Amino acid sequence: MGKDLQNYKDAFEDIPGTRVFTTERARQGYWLNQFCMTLMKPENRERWLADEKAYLAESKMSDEQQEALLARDYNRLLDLGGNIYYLAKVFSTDGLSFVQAVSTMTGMNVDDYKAMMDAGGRSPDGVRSIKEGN
Amino acid sequence: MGKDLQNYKDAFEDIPGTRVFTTERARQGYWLNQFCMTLMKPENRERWLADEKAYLAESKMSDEQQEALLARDYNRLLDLGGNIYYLAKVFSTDGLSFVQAVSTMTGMNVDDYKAMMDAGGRSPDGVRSIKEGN
Amino acid sequence: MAHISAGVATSHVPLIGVGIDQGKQEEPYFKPIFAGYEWTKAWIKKPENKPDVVILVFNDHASAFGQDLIPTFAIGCGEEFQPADEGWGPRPVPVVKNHPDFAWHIAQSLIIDEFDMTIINEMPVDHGLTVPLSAMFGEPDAWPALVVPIMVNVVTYPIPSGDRCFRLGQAIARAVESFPEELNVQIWGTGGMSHQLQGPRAGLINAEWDQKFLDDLTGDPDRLRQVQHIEYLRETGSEGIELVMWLVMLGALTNPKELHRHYHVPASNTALGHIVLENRS
Amino acid sequence: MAHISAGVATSHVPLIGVGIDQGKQEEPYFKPIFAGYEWTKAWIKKPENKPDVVILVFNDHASAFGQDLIPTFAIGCGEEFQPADEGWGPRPVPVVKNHPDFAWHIAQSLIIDEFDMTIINEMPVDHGLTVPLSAMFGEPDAWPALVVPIMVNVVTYPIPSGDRCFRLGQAIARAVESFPEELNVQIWGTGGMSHQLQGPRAGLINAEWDQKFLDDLTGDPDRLRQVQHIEYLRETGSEGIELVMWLVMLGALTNPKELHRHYHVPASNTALGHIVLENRS
Ligand SMILES: [Fe+3]
Ligand SMILES: [Fe+3]
Repeated sequence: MGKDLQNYKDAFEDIPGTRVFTTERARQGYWLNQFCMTLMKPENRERWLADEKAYLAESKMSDEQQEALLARDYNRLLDLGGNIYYLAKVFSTDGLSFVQAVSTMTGMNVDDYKAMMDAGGRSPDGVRSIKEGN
Repeated sequence: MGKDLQNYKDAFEDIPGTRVFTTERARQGYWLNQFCMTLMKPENRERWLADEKAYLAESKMSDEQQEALLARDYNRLLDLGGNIYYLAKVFSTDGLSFVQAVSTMTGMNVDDYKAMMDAGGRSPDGVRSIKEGN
Repeated sequence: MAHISAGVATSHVPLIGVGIDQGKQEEPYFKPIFAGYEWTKAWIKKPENKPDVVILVFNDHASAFGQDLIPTFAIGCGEEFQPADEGWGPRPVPVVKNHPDFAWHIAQSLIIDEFDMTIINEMPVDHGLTVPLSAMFGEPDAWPALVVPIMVNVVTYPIPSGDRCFRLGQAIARAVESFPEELNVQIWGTGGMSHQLQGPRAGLINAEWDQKFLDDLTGDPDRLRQVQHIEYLRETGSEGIELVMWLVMLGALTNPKELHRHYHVPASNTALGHIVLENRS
Repeated sequence: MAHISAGVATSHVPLIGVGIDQGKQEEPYFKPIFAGYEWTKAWIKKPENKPDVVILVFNDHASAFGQDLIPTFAIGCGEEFQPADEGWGPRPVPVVKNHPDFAWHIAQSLIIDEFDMTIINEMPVDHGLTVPLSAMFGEPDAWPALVVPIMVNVVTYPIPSGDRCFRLGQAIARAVESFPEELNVQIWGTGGMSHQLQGPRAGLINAEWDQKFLDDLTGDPDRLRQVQHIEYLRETGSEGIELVMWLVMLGALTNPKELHRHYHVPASNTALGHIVLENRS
């Protein structure tokens, strides 16, 4: 099982531009993601929007995670263990749609991203595997 | 699976003087058992001990369950869907030990019950099965 | 006797909910999205098709469950479930009513069948569960069917394999068949199809792979149950993994026949897929 | 490589905790209870026996989990776990520290092995977990071993079968063997032996059945894994069912050899059983 588990997880790291939410990421992002859950209550959203830094001070997340959160740097948040379903609470609180928020991670502006989606989305060709380059 | 499940559960009802905590009992006792969980907090134990009826008024449990609880009638509470691990919060709050509380369900006084336990406990002979009478 | 009459699968994109809740169904962006549900909405209203109960297989999107507690498979046995507040207030949809006798029966049967279920009596339900109800039933004052929620972890890895999901579906079918009440039951698989909501690769869509998946629901189920996580992730995007929940539905069906199919790109970031399968057990 | 060196089983009667916490070990009632742990306390202190990590299989007694959420099998992966307040204040014992790398490894391996685990990161732990630690380690300032908690539902039926528990143990052994860190691991099964805490039949003890169970842990494990719930309930009392957790321990061992046995009636309402098994894998 050990080798199987290692192979299982190694393959995840071979996908371009993708952070599979492994247990390592789950552990790294624990307090970041638990913070996001608090935004499911309107009174917490108000407090967060009123004074983000003060609200963050109550969380055990790392300084790096706090900075990335304040900057709404979603790729960085993914690198620091954030999961998109959790982070969705942050951009929903900001009033952003999934398309608006997700596009910020792609290096495209939102209109170009929308145009790509309208044209059928991003092709898997060339972004299946880092090793295979396909 | 249906017949298996029915046989599985029918057998439980064949044990003398015993209430196996089936899903039917779990559903019947839901608010009673959830009430017991609240006594894991000292401030709730204080409120409960100070005014049991007032504290019970916050629960959704049935009137029958409330009466049985106020009377500390543990056999009745079992019949009404209580589970002993939940009810333990009630007698622990009363400062009773497991032996003291459990003995009240057997029709014996606590000294006789203790003497029975010291002598090796209740024999399973004759209380294995209602049907078989063994 | 309860019997499974049909399987229904659909994406559960939040935007579908937005479109309905904000009355945008006629707007050009939304029109082709909703057009594909018209057939199903007519079909499901007919008395012979209308389900008494829907066994609704979905995943929680960090709404009821955070990182403090992560069940692999859970079944909702409580009386009812309220729509979750996912950051923009709860959806204005009816409360979801369960059939607790039936849900508890299924839960017991699954545990005896060696699925290590978590039983849940209190749980807010997010778009993963409510969007499929809206897509199929529109905007009634009360949902016209009772709902048994089956939750699958597809967020924190390892998630259950497609094959384990398929076998969960088989065990659900055994549980349904042994329930004495006369019930028309549908099983719904939700989520997917190809989409990725994160990272530089976000926006990935694989229509060819999706269509083959739709084909093989009736054509080659044995292939589908063997598809590994890594294939979903590479081919359908990181959130395309939700398709394992369609396999729970598939496992509960016998020799299914395709009645209707809808596939449209894009719905928000997602390839929207929807299929209706008659159960020919 | 991590390896399981031994299996330990013990009743987890709250009274054992009371005896220790209130310094009553020398009182006549308690003396024969604690005497049987002296061998183990000496054995477990020896450097070659001292576990780095204990995989501690226990059941929650309505402390961490109420009726709102009932996992069948759960594994604690959080950093640490605080003693629960079961109605008389938390036990004055050290916090329970986990080995999260190891726990997460086991969790992943079990899920891939098709055990539908619930992962728990935050959980108060009750007498089911802390009493065995006290019985084996006495009253240290900090527990001398890390603890991976494995929780089994034995409260709300259906609970998992003895055979499913045994196979969970086998899967745990596979997980341990594949963990690269050099660790001396023990697996502990807790609960039992015969006792009934409820109803007119309360106080039931079946010493003959219990002794045969202790014999067959080494003599006939195949018989034990086939014992059905109804037999535990009839023969060992309604709470004797906790013995299925000993089967998780047993499943994780290969050809175990009995090193020590302790059996005493009564400890409160319970037949106290304790055994130490060397793993000969
Ligand atoms: Fe989803
Ligand atoms: Fe116990």
